[in-house]
Amino acid sequence: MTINEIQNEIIEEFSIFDDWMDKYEYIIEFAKGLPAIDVNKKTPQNLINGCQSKVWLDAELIDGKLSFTADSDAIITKGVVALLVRIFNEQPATEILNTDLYFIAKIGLSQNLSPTRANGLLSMIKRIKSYALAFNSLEK
Amino acid sequence: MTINEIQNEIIEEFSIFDDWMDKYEYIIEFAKGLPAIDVNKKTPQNLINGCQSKVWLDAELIDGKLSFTADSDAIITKGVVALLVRIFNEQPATEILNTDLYFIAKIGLSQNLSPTRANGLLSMIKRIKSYALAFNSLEK
Amino acid sequence: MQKSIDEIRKDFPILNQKVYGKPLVYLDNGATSQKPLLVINAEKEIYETINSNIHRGVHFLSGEMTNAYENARTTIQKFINAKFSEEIIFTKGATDSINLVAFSFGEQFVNEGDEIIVTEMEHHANIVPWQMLCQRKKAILKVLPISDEGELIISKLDNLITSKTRLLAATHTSNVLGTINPVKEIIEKAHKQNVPVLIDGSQAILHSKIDVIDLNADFYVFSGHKMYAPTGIGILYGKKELLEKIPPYQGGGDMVDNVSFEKTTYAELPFKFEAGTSNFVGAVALAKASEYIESIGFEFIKKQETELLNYATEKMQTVKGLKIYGTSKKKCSIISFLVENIHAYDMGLMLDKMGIAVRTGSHCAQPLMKRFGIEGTIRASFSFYNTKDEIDSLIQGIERIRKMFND
Amino acid sequence: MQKSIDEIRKDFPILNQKVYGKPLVYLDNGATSQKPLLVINAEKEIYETINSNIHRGVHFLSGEMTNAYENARTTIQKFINAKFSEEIIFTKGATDSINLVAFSFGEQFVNEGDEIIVTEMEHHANIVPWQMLCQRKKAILKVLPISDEGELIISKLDNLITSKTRLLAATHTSNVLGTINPVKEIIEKAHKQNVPVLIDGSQAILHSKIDVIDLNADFYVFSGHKMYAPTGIGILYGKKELLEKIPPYQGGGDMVDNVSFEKTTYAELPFKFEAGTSNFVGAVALAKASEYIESIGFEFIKKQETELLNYATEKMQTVKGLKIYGTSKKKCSIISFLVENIHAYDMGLMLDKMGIAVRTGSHCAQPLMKRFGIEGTIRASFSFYNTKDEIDSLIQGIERIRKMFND
Ligand SMILES: Cc1ncc(COP(=O)(O)O)c(C=O)c1O
Ligand SMILES: Cc1ncc(COP(=O)(O)O)c(C=O)c1O
Repeated sequence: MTINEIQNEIIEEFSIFDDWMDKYEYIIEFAKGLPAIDVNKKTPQNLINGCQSKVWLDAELIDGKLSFTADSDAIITKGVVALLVRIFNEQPATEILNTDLYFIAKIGLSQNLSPTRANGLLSMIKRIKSYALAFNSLEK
Repeated sequence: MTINEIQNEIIEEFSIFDDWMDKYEYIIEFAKGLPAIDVNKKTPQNLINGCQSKVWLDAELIDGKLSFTADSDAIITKGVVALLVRIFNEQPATEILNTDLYFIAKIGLSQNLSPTRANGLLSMIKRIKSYALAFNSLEK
Repeated sequence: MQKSIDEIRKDFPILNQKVYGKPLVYLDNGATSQKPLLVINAEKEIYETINSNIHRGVHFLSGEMTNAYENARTTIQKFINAKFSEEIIFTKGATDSINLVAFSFGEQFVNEGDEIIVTEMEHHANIVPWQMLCQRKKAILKVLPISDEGELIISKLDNLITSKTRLLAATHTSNVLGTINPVKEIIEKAHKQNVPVLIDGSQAILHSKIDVIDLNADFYVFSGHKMYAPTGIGILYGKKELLEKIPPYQGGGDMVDNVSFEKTTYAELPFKFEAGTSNFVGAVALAKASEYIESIGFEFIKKQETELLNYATEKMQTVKGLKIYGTSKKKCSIISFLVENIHAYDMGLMLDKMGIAVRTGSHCAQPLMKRFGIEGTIRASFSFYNTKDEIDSLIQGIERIRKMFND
Repeated sequence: MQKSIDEIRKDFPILNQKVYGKPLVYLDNGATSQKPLLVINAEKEIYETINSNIHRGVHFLSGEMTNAYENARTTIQKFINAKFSEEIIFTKGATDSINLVAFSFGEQFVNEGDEIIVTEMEHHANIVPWQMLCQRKKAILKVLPISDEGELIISKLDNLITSKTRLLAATHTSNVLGTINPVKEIIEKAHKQNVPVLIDGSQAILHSKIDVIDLNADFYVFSGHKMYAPTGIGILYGKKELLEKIPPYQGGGDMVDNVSFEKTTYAELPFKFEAGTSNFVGAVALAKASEYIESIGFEFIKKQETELLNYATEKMQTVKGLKIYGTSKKKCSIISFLVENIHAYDMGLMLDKMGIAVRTGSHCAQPLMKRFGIEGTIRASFSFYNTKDEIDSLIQGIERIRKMFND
């Protein structure tokens, strides 16, 4: 599936909830399904700054596509990063770089995760894109 | 006349004006009548700080009574200090120290001369009282 | 006559709203308080009637505004029972006040090898300025530790203070633990060894009457925005003889006497420390806030807030796996807690969606978090305008989330 | 559609009042501007709807307030055409901004024997912080002189700048003379010798569009209260690469990354320079003020203010014995003057009683007064909301007083 197809899928999944607690239950489900990051990859380098919770994110290049693993000590953050992993996993680097993440606003996360100054969600996306950029230039 | 008699006199004189410009004309008249301070007395010590205009004030003890001379480069300030000199001249030091200067509020000066931070009028009164205090302790 | 809570809540229009369709339960008062109409309207009225730059003006509006500003100073003087009005310096806030002292006191009195003491429970605002000073002057920062209950271990103070100690900086009330420190006793001990004391009153000023003469504090600082006043204004109280001894902090208009390129002399107190155009509207609003507080009355405030604190503490103790951080007997209406297996951030986000505003994280007190071996807490902080119903909502919210996680 | 002056004046409720029974003629805009309802009500509305401490909060109000605050930063970024939003630092005002740079830039780049250049027409706010820095670092303050017309003698700059020069601080527009300095040219000259430049835009920001990229200024500072915003808020613009190089100014919450008693690391720009609870409500109101200015339009403002300046200058020249200080061809709507045999203070007091608010004295520019051999001036400063009728009142007032004194 393309990035946008996955985004649309997520939007649809969330559309059935009109209560935030249900959304969170759903996000927590995602968290539980997130492929565990290798313990050795929980390094300071892989730690994303600026969240109230800790987020580790690692990426590998497998067959020309990026494969992400991640973890967080907070379950909602973990669910959110799981959503990102679901979207970006195994996508070509160039696609990742050019993505507009409209699903965030659509499912209401932009408003709800932006309060913290150094926006956790934003930092995660930045990190993913910087991986994509790095691999992209490697390929050339 | 006692200090309060002079204050009452001033209040009465000013009571005929309902226009501020007339009051100022009158204050300027006072300024012109102020006994000139000796040029040698225009010293930094006799300069009162904190006015936008410069005020010099000197005092001498003559027959157990204080005699003030003063000057200012601004005519309204000079008029105001002239009013003070009129009130305090030749009064016993103890009287000066215990005076409540109600005429200021009555003729509207408190409101109109207070804007500057280091209130010129206040500084003048302080200086006069400190002279009185000094001479008072001298006498003992 | 004493206003009822319902009447009081009407003074704070922001409280009567819904977020996510749920009634707002504002329990983040430790971060910033809400403002009564009296304060909000005071600012508006000034801008519509007398706004004008102060001190040097010769015109009517400037005079009115100057009087309002200087009267605000006197109001605050009385509010904290300072001896002289010129001991009240208007600043941007508590942080600004502490930085002022760290710089000016530091320039005058702190040299290489000297020591500054802070406590383990300080807000970053009462740590970092001293660290920066110590770095600049090659001085040493020493730390008074706390007990597991979250109380200062005062007995260690005598050993901590040496002949090299130049200043002790301590908070009156912890913004995390709620602990009310015995600052009078601390000050007495420090003074015995000639060490001046700065008290951070940010979390104390709104809960009970502060009397700086009785405390005998050398410096006392707080922010307006935490005591029902607007943002951008705060207070530095300093003893006159100390403020006179230390050099100015910022340079600019209003703080000078005479300026020439060769030699500049500085104005008297309090102006020496108020460079530039002061936040004069904020200052007047701050004075209004103090009047509002006094109209409610500290007796009522104390009674109401203690009731809320006790009620919430009791209820929380019934929640399985909930641990309260800060169990001193002397506390203000702040409770920090964690629930087993639940990250503070998760709890905060979810409570928010139920309309309940709490703060989560390290509360600008990372060394304190380290002391307890945690990353952060959830903090509920109550004002006299909060109600037991709101605490019930909080407890229900916590329970619901706990079940979501632990079932 | 362009608002008429009558309509504009309705935006400023304070203008429509009487003092001493006379209609208020407010010509003290250089000291502080009045505020449009849009700005006044913005503050009120925030306090009634979203007020909450910013950045670290996880709840709804905190999110809304944070967004409003950070959007304000972006608004100001666009207002002065800065490249990055993190180049916009919210401060207390221009004085605070200059002190920040004097300290932080000074700590990093100024050492014994180094030189700082200011001009002879600076406000004390752009002199004293540099003097204090020079005193602390044993550096030397040098002064770029001005001509009798009140223009900087740019030709002397090349000789003034040496290999020891670390920074040049100059005002964009003189608060006394009204002179608009050729800052772009000055910056270019300074940059040729690798000297960074701080521009004091306090009196420029409200009169015409500022483009910091076009000017190529390294630092640009101004106060909110002079540009139709509330007191207690101001801006420091700094080039990112410079701001990154200099250490923080104040320590406290929000400006740190990691705090421990052993080692503290600082946050990224812009937070590194915003210690403590920012005046977030003031910041939003400042952004609103900038939007108000743009809704009126700099083209209209310039046209209106130039007309007032020219009209007043012309009329004043007909008053016997009146001398204008500052006769540059490039001026903003500020006129300083004296009338033969009349002390500025007397003139100010008397104009006041006719309802006319002007400023008198040295205008926080004592060295400039000395340059002209005077103690002070009377200053009338016009905003786009002033009218020719008001200038007529001023001239009539001056004439009346002149006659009182000189007949
Ligand atoms: C040219 C200039 N610079 C700096 C300042 C200082 O501004 P503030 O007092 O708002 O900090 C002023 C204000 O009078 C000014 O006119
Ligand atoms: C105990 C304590 N000290 C200092 C501060 C800093 O106050 P401000 O951010 O208003 O300067 C706070 C505010 O969080 C606090 O709680």
